[in-house]
Amino acid sequence: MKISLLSFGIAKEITGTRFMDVELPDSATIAALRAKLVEQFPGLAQLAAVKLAINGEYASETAVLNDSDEVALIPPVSGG
Amino acid sequence: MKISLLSFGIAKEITGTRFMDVELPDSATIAALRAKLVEQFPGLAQLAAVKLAINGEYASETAVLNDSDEVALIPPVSGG
Amino acid sequence: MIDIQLNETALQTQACIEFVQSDDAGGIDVFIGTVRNATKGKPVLRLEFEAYETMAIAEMRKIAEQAIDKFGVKRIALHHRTGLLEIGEAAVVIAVSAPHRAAAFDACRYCIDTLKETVPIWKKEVFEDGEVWVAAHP
Amino acid sequence: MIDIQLNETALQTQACIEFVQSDDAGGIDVFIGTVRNATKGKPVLRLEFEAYETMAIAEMRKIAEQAIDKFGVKRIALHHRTGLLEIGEAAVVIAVSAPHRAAAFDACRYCIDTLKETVPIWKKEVFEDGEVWVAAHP
Repeated sequence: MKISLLSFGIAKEITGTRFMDVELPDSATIAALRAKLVEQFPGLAQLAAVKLAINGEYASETAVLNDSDEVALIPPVSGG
Repeated sequence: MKISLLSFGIAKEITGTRFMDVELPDSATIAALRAKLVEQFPGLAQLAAVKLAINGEYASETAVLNDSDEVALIPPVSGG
Repeated sequence: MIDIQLNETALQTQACIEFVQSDDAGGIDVFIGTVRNATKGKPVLRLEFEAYETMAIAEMRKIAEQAIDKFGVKRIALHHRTGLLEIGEAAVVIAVSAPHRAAAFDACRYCIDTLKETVPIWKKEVFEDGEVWVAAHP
Repeated sequence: MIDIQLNETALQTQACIEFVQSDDAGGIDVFIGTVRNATKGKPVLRLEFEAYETMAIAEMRKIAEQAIDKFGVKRIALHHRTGLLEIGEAAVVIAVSAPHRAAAFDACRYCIDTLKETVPIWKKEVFEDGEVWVAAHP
């Protein structure tokens, strides 16, 4: 299956793009996606806690992904 | 000696006037003035705590008055 | 820097904000106290504020100076209205700026809490069937 | 009532205040977060805010709903800026009205504190000699 990955802020600088597609085995978890991304973009491991969101909601590590989900890489927020 | 007495809010309604002169013995204290006023205007005793100020500063009961002082009767404040 | 005003005309919130704004302030907190349309469920038609003007201004300045000392804030504007106010009008506007927001919030709250205890200003509520000086009687 | 906005143009503090004003509100608290000219003593030239827009708006709305539940306030306006900001410009404006002031202060502070923890918006500080995404690295 394929998910859409959005990257913001410092994460966008590390992945090099705001939008990318990522191929994953069916029923992959957020933890599996995170591991794959850190392997591909080691700079992500240097950041303070990076969260992931599925379709606009913060997701736990055990959350299961579905085809076409919009997943966002959310480095430490700093609005306000 | 003579002091000027200012009354505000409910106190003004009780004394009936914003400005009045009050004759006092030399070296009278705030406590003495208060006793005199309560005798003259018993309604003052019905109010929640009434403070007095001398020349624009809150005064203690033992503060000594001087001729020509401006004394204010300050019923419970309710600004803001 | 401190700006204290007692005004018979409508308070200018924007002017208070502009007074405290500065390039080294990261947070501004503003409190606006407005005239409510009811007290304990009873409709209020309008309010009247009376002030012992010279002392009120002096006490407001003391509060602002204390807030600057206590909380390390930079600028405070403290404007209070006098005279007749209609429902919805601002009775008081307090704006505080600080490098960081916690100090701005704490100082602004200190100012309004202390103002309500020490500044010689009196509020009369006008109801359909009479008038009451607020807090006058125990 | 809640008004959430994410704007690329200057925030309108007065519009936020007018949104929350109502005849049964006695207190309005407003927080304005502005761009400071320095971070840890180092001059900042300007700021840039990037947002995950749909989620940022949803999270801001959640915060406002929580504040209404927790503190019993009536109306909240929460506007955040995106894009390039010059020194002194407002990055965020939060206005809260309540029958009594304590709730307005508490709710406003809850909103800004929570916004800084949960809303997906990122701030990049631009210095003379480079740029830094705030809080990105431990």
